[in-house]
Parts: sequence; structure tokens; C-alpha cells
Amino acid sequence: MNLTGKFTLQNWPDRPEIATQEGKNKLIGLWLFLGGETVLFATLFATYLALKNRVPDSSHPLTQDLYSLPLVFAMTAVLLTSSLTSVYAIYHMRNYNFKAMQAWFAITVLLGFTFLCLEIYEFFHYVTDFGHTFRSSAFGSAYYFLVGTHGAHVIFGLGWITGLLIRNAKRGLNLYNAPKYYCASLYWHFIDVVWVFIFSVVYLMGMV
Amino acid sequence: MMNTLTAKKGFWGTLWEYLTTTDHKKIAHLYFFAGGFFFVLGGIEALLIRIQLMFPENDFLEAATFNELFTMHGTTMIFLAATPLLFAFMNAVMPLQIGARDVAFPFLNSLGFWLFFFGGVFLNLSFVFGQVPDAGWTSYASLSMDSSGHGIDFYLIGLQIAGFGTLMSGINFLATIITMRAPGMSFMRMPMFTWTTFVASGLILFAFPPLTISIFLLMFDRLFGSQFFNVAMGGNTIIWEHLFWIFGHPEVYILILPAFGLFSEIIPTFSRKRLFGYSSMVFATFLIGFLGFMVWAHHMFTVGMGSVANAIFAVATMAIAVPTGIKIFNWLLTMWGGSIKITVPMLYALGFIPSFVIGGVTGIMQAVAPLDYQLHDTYFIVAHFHYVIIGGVVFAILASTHFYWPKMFGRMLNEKLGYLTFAFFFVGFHMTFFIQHFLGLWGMPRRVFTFLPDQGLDFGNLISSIGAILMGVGAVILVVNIIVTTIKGEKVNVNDPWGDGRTMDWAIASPPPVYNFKQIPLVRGYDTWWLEKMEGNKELPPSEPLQDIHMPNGSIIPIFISLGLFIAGFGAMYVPSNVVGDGSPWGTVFLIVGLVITFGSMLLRSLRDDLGYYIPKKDLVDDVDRGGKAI
Amino acid sequence: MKKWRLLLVGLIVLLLAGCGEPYLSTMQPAGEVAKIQFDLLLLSTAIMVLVITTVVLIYVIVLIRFRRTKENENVIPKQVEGSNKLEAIWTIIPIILLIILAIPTLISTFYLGDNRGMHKVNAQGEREAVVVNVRAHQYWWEFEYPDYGIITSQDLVVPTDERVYFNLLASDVKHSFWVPAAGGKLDVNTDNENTFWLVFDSDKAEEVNNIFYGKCAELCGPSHALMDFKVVALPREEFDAWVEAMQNYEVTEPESAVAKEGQQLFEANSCIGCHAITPDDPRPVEARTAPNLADFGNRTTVAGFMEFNKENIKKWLQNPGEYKPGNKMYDHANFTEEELDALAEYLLTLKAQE
Amino acid sequence: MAKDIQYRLKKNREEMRIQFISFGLMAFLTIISFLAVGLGFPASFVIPFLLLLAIIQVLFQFYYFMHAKDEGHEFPMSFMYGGIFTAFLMILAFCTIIWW
Repeated sequence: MNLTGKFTLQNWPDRPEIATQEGKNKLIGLWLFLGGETVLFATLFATYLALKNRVPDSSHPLTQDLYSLPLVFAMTAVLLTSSLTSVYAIYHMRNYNFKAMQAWFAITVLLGFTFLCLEIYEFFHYVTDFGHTFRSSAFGSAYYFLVGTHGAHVIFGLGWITGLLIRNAKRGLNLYNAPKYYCASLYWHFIDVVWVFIFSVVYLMGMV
Repeated sequence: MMNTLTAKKGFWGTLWEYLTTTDHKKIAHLYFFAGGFFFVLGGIEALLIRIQLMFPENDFLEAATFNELFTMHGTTMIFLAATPLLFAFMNAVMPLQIGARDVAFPFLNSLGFWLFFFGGVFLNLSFVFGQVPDAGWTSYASLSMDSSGHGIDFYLIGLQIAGFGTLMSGINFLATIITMRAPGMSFMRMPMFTWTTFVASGLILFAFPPLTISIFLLMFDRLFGSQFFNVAMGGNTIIWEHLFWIFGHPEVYILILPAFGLFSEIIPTFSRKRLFGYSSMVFATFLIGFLGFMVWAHHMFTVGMGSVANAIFAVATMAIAVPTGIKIFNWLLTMWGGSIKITVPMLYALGFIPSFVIGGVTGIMQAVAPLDYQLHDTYFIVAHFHYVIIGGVVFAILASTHFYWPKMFGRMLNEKLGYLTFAFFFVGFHMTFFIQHFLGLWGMPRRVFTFLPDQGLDFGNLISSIGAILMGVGAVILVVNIIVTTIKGEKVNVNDPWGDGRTMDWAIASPPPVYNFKQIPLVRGYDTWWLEKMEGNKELPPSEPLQDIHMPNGSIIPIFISLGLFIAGFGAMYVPSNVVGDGSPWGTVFLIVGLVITFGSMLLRSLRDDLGYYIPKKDLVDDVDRGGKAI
Repeated sequence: MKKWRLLLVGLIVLLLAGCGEPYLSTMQPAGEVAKIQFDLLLLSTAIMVLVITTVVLIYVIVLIRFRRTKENENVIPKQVEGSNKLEAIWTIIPIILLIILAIPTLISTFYLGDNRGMHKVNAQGEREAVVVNVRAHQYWWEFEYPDYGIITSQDLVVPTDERVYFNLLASDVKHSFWVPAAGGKLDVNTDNENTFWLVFDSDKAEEVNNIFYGKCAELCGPSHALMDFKVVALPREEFDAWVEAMQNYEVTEPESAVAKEGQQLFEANSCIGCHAITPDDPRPVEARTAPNLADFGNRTTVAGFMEFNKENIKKWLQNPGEYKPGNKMYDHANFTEEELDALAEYLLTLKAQE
Repeated sequence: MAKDIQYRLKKNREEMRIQFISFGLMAFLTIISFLAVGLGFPASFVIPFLLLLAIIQVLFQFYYFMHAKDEGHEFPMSFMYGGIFTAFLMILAFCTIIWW
């Protein structure tokens, strides 16, 4: 199969991400990796739940003092929307519309970046206004490790998608990079999946 | 066009080829020799331990040194010897067994090896620095936070790097088995070793992330001032124990399942009979893997979790005996009615069955929670897990070394020396560990650097130490055997040197050509090669016409990715906030430089198109005489 | 192949000859807890020997009957796929065996885990059972009797033939509290207090001159192996007498000149800063960083594991790090022989009762 | 050929429409869960309710956004569920039986 050759909408395969053996491998490999990531985040959640509100004395802030609904809602809205925009991008990939795909992925990156800024603002707020840091208590360590690992995934995902956008800007869409785009979008959705549990278990349940 | 088969390269050429290889067969060699090296290292540590415990109040080793040695012995044997040696056979054999050209991700395969290797080197550099991990291979948080020097940091960072490698290999094997099977190779036609590789890789996928996280927790506490295990700041040290065993218990099955798989290849081969109850064997493998995740707390019966937890985990643990028992009886029934030929691999298989049964039943005894209050952390458990790991895993590794040596290296290991190794190793093994059950029952805790005279422990320890020396002799003979064979062993000119091979790996040249099967074979049933042989065929039927073969390029990048983490690891140890208090800004600099190297190499890899190369059809035709044909 | 079987037989004979030492071995149970556990050991061993015998039986038959010989070298055996009936048998029988094992396991898990007896009080509102707070340190044990206001170290004194409850907590790293002859261990965590109970039989105690051996069973640093303690199991009257003596403990002025000098040294070198010499040490737990030396003269061992005599006391004082690597006591290498002698003499005078 | 393309484009558009609807549902579920907390319902109701909504939302992500409903996803999903099972066991144990 010609990997890097040019295609037209006519001969572009229906599911370009799995048209090649390499693509199939990549797809299954990424899914397997996500299966492992599920357990990785489960470990973080378990640690967080075990250490939730465990502070040395009453001068330290607890979940109720820290979290605020509007900020978390804004972050959730932004990240959830970015999930939709990456679905749009994949839609255009399947239709062999390279420019539209790039554009939607670019929007995804922007939304992801907005999310990241909100998260950084949030951390900054906790540290400066509450003295709630990674080192101030076991609760702090567990909170920042869980939410921070998710943030690190966001950063990695942004880097991944941005790299693909820049690298392929001139090359266009082909069967060599289609699986890469597809995998990046899967990874991005998974980040959203984790966030669903973070906002439910960490923030919302922390405010009940 | 280059022909990798005939090119003569000299020493540097060969070295370069191994450093950059993405060929699963060469990576198998790398795993075998690196794992073998660490195995010898761990063995020497074991001997030193047993010499110290030969007599009461012996002063051969200092207390602190002793703790370092048994910590390194356990860590090395589990992470750096047993796992990679099994990976060696998985790499060497599994793609051949399913009729694949290579694994799904050849580049990742190489990266996995180099991560493991650099992690192992990192861990063992602790000896050079004189700051050796000393909190046991379990490294329980309160003691590992209390440990002075950088020993524990070496442990954490070394295992973290090696662990990434293992996780990658696990994903790689899973993807290979899912997507790369030859036409006709349905799941229920897969050889047992492929099955166990599959399930063990699945366990790796789900068990290593908890290890990664628990290592990060301890690393952050020791290096970056977090409070996960600081009780005064709300932390909790038991979290480490849970996370470690959530990883640690499946890890036991990650080791033993491939060992089961290897014996499931050896026993039918030398009994000249189909594996009895194949489907129930597959089912049992899955069940063991499944149950393996629900029993971790049986390592923690004495932690004080309470009766409810102890009761639940006790019963869940007992359940594992059922699928394991199924396997034992299936092997016995495979031999029943067969034509048993005693060879070195078969001898290990025969030694394995009673040894492993002993190890298995003592495991059930420890599942009885109230009884475990007595057995836990005594020499009884030391005896138990050595019966399982040596009697199961190490026997499988030694058996397979003899069994697959011709397939991997094209020569037969010397049979007489093989028998000698077995004799010393087997006798030494039982002598060392059988008595230890009783030492435990007589009141000897584990991990003690000495014991006092006249507490009824003197004689048992002496016997145990003599046994360990016999095992050492056996291992030395094996090393001699390998060296002698490599220099002047008889070459294997046939595909199926044991004569009774059953799976597709025995239908291909020994060693196989770089592209494995010239034409991907068509699989017509379970025990594929045996099936064809019985129908009088001399080769496997092809599933495709002869055509150009697409091959992956070699790459040096995996070494740089691993090297970056290695450098970053050293940096992390000396960050200013570390608990030892000898950090400096240079630590942070090295940490960043290392990570830049790693991520830079990854970026380089991602940005360049790597489309591989083709071996043209005409070169393949020339290779007929080298056994490259799909036979 | 025959060699190892011979060896095995030899070993078994050897093992049957002894069940370990009665003050240490789990195979000579000296109390209700250890007895329950020993019975479980016998039950599980019996089941397991049954399993092993079955396997070995089939194994031996297979090896005798189905070897490849010159005559049948080219015979291809029948390729049997399996047998549902057989496989069902060796699935169901193990399940039955495990159920037989699981029932007593569950019963005794809950029985041994039941600590409600600790809170039982008599008509006067006094606690009925003896409760000991065990504090584990690198590498020594402190035993506090909260109801009697007594603190001791290294030697645990308990009454026989009744339940004694232990509350376990570690001060530095995790340890594990184990008196093999009396029952299984329980971890001494840094995070939480663990509670369990043991019973010491009077007839077994008599057999071992009232002294059982206890050990630390969780790796806790270089001297983990030496973190031993002794359990002095006394009949109830003697125990009560001991409690009374400890409650009325008075620091007596040493009589001999040598011991007087030792006392001065003890005070001058601020040993007293860490070591209390009365059993009613009022300091909080965290401040009690060294063993309480009250009743030191009646100890069974020096530092938990050395024979109790003056020589060993002196050796220990001079260089504790050599005998228990990594322990936190200062060494006194600069002391002269006379000074060590005086200190040891003084320490030997610290007694509650003769 | 051209007809195939028309069919394919239509099919993709149809799928996109479904995905947009599922996005709407996910947004709706998110708002409900925030409301449930914001309006101060009792914890005994809110916590299981939140978890239920989270699970439904994640299933939408998996099956629609990540295309797990398409053919060829048997293995990915079985390993995903393997991971979820392990995760579930671990968190369940951490939240219930293993502490004193």
C-alpha cells in the first residue's frame, strides 16, 4: 500500500486510520495504552480518596474551602467542547478534507490551551490565597498529583496535536499520518474521560 | 540492495547492529544476555546471603551490607533477571509461533529493551556509589523514607525506568498477538506459550501503572518534599503497601504464566502428544490472570486491615488453587499415554511438577489468614516463594534455554553438561529451600542478618547454605556450557532439531532469517507444524505469493531516549529538595537536560518519516538454501 | 532422580525429630491463639499432603509406564484432545477441599479478630483484662500498662491463662510484634494503633521457666535481626505481686561506693535525659526515646538479646553500635574500665523486688 | 463510484449529526450534575447520582466520540473494560474494607 502518496476523495479509504497494517497496529496499541492509563488514573483516584482532607491541623483548607463551582464548570465546558471539535476534525479526515481537519484540530488546541490556563490560574489561586501546596499536607500532595497528572496529559496532548499540525502542514493527508491524527484524537478524548471523573469525584463530591 | 543475511560486518559492525536493531530475534538475544548477566549478579548476592547465614552470629557481612544484598537480590531477580529472560523467549519464539514477520512495534520493542537495560544499570550503579537500597524489594514506605543515603532513590528511579520498558513490551506483545497472526491462526489455534504471553502481557498492562504511581509517590516524598507517607502531615504509609502489592501480586503471575506456557510447549514435544485439555488450559490461564488482581491484600494479612478484609482476601486467594490445579493435572495427562523422551528440557519439566506443587500448596496454607499470622515474614514464606519462583520460573527459563538455544543461536547446548547442571541445581534447590519451611515454623523471621545460637536454627541454616552452594555450582556449569557451545558446539542444520516440534517456530530455519517466513504461512489447525508433518508435508503451505518483504529500519534513537532518562534520573536524585540533603541546582539542571534528550529524541523520531525498506523478491529466491523458505 | 528422594526422606526424618525450641517454635503452641493456628497448620498440611500424594502417584506411574524405549521409538501416540469428565473431576475435588479449608479459616479469622473483650469492665468500672500498649522503636520495645501506670522495656510481663490485649504503635518505622510460641504476629504501624490478644498457657510457661522469646518480624533497619524481647509469663498471683512492686517502685540509693560512682556518672552524662529509671515515667510518648531502666537489675537480657551479665552490660555501654548496628544510643568508648564498671554496678542495683 | 462517494459522505454526515446530539446530551448531563451540587441536594443522593451521570457520559465518549461502536473494536473495548474492572476493584477496596 502506498503510504505517502497523494489521494483523492475517490480513492481515499473509508476508514483511513486502519487502512494499513501499521495503522491497525497503532490503533490497537493506543487503545491498549489507554486501558493501562485507566488503571494509572484509578491508582491516583484511590490515593486521592484515601488522603482526601487529611491535613496536619485545622489551619489547612479542606475541599469545601477550596473548590468553586463556576471555575470548574468553565474548565469542564471548555474541555468538553474541545472533545467535540476533535470529533469534527476526524469527520473531515474521513472525508479527505485536509484543511478543515487542520482547522478543527487547531481549534481543539486552542480550547485545550484555554483549559490549561484556567487550571494554572486555579492552582495559583490555591497556592497564594489558601497556602494549599504540593508540600503543605498529604491532601495537597494527593490533589496536585491527581489533577496535575491530568494537566500533564493535557500538555502532552497539546504538544502531540500541535506537532502533527505543523509537521504535516505541507505534506497533506496520507495513509502514513492519518492513523497518527486519529490516535491523537483518541488520546484527547481520553483526557476528557478522565476529566469527567475528576470534576465528578474530586470537585463535585468534594463540595457536597 | 543490501542483504542483511550475507553481510559480514566484523566486531564493530555487529555491535552497531545490535545497538540499533529492531529485529525481534536480535532483541531476544539482548534480553537473554542482559537478563542472564543480572541473573548471575543476583545469584552472587544470594550466595553471599547464604554464606552469612551459614553459622549463628557469623560476621562475614555487616548488618547494613546484608540488608543491601537481600534487597538487591530480590529486586534484581524479579525485575532484571526473571522478567527479561522470559521476554527473551517471548521475543524469540512468540512471533514465529503465530507466523508473524516481527512484533507489531519493532521500534518500541527495542526501546523497551534499552529502557530495561538502562534501568538495571542505574539500579546497580548504587554499588559503585556505595549507597545501596536497603529496605527490601518491597521497600515499605516508613523504612524507605527512613533510609539514609541515596540507596532508595537508586531503587525508585532504576525501577521506574525499567518499568516503562516492561510496560511497553507488554503492550507490544498484546498488539502483536491481536493483529499479526498469520491467516488461519485463530485464537483457539494459538500455541500455549503465545496464550500465556498474551495473558501475562495483559497483566503487565494493568499491573505496572500502579507500580509507576507508587514509585512516583515515594519519589516525590523523597525528592520533592510531598507528604504522601508523612504521618504527621496527614500521610499514610499503608497506601504504599497496597499499591505495591496491587502491582506485586499480578507480577508473580506475570512471571509464572509464561513459565507455564514454556512447559506447555516442552511437555507435549517430548511426550510426542497433544497438550491435554487445551481449551481448559486457556481458560485456566485467563482465570489465574483475572483472580490475580483480587488477592493483593493476602500479602498484608498482618497489617491490621480487620477481619472482613482478611476473610475476603483469604477466600479469593484460595480460589486460585483451582485453575492452577487444572494445569498440573493437564500436564500429567499430557504425558499419560505419551512417548516420554528424557532430554535436558524435559528433565526440568519433570523436576518442575513436584517442586511447583509444593510451592503451590504452601501458598494455599498462607491463604489461611489466621495461619498466615504465624507464617508471614518468616522463612516459611521465603521457602514458599522460592519454590514457586525457582521451581516454576527459573526451571522454565533453564529448560527453555536448552530447548530454544538451537532456534535462537543455531547450535545445540551440550547435553552432558546440561544433565550435570540440572543435577546440581535440582538437589541444591531442594536442599536450600525445603528446610526453610521449618526454619520459619521454628520461629526464624525473614530478612535477618544473623541468628543466635541454640535457638534450634543452627543445623537447618547450615543445610540451606550448603544447598545454595550446590545451586551455584550448577549455574557455573551452565555458563561453561554456553561458552563451550558458542565456541565449538555442533551446528544445527535442520529446522526441527528435537525432531518432535509441534508449533510453527520449528518449521523455520535455526536461526530464522531476518524476515522470518519468506511467505506468511497458512495455518490449518492447532499444533500447526505437527499437523503438516503428520500429513507428510515438508513445509507449511503459504498464504500469499512470493513478494517483496517490507522491513522496519534499525534505529539508535531508543538508546538516546533511555540515556536521557538515565541522566534525568541522576539529576532527580540530587535536586535541592531531596530528603538526603545533599542536593544542588546542578541536579535540576541534569534533570532537565536528561528530559530534553529523551523528549528531543522522541520528537526526532516522530518528525522523521520512517517508512522502512523492502527486501526485493529476487534476493529471497537466492536465500532458498539458507532455509528462508516458508518451510 | 533417586538421590533427591533419599535426601527428602532423610530430611523428613530429621524434621520429625524436632519441632523447634518450646520457647520459640510455632510448632509447640503455648496458648489459645497459637493452638488455633497450629490446628489450621495441621489441617492445611493434611489436605496439601493429600494433593501432593495424588500428583506424585500419577507422576510416578506416568514416568514408569510411558517412557520412550528403543522398541517404541517410532510410535506416534494417540493425540488426545482432553476429557471433560476428568477435567470436571479435578475442578470439583479441589473446590471441595478448599471449602473444607475455608470454613475454619473464616471462623477463626473473625474469632481472633474480635477485640471486644478489651473493653469489658467489672462492677467497679475497672477493666477486667490486662492491656499493654506496645511501642516499637528502632530497635527496642516499650511496654506500657495504662491501667497500672507502669512502663517497662524489653521484658514484657504478662499473666498466664488469660487474654492479654496489646495495642501496637511504632514511633519511627514499621515493626511487627511476634511471640511465635504464643501466636501469630501483628504489624506495628506508624499510622494507626493495631489491637490483638494472646494467651499464655501456664503449663507451657512452666516448661520454659516462664520465659518466651519475642521477635520483630518486619524489616526495620540494620538491627532488625536483633530486635528481640522476652515475655515473662507469670501466674496471676505472681503477676499481681509484680504489678504491686512496680507501682510501689522506689529509687533506692545505691549502697556500695562503686555503684554510687556509677550513679554520679549516670547523672553527669545525662543518661537520665533519655532513660527514665522509674516505671511511672510521666513524659509523653514522643519524649520517651530510650528504654525505661526501671527494674533493670531483673532483666533477662542485655539489649534484648545478649545474656544478662555484668560483662555484657559493660560491652554494651562502651560500644552499642557494634552490637546493635544502627541503634540510637550514644557510645561511651572514652570511658575507662573503672567507669564502665561503676555504671554497670549502678544499673544492676535498679530493682523493684529481689 | 460517484454514488459511493455520495453515500459515504452522507453516512459520515449522519454520524456527525449523531455525535453532535451526543455532545448535547453530555453537556446536559454535565449541567445537571453541577446543578445537583449547586442546589444542595443531600449527599446520599448526590454522590451516587454524580457517579451514574459520569459513567453515562463516559460511555458516550467511548462509544460515539471514540468510535468504539464501530466494528473492529472488540479487543480495544475488552482491554478497556479490563482496565475499568481493575480500576473499579482498586477504588472499591480503597473506599471500603482495607482501612482499619
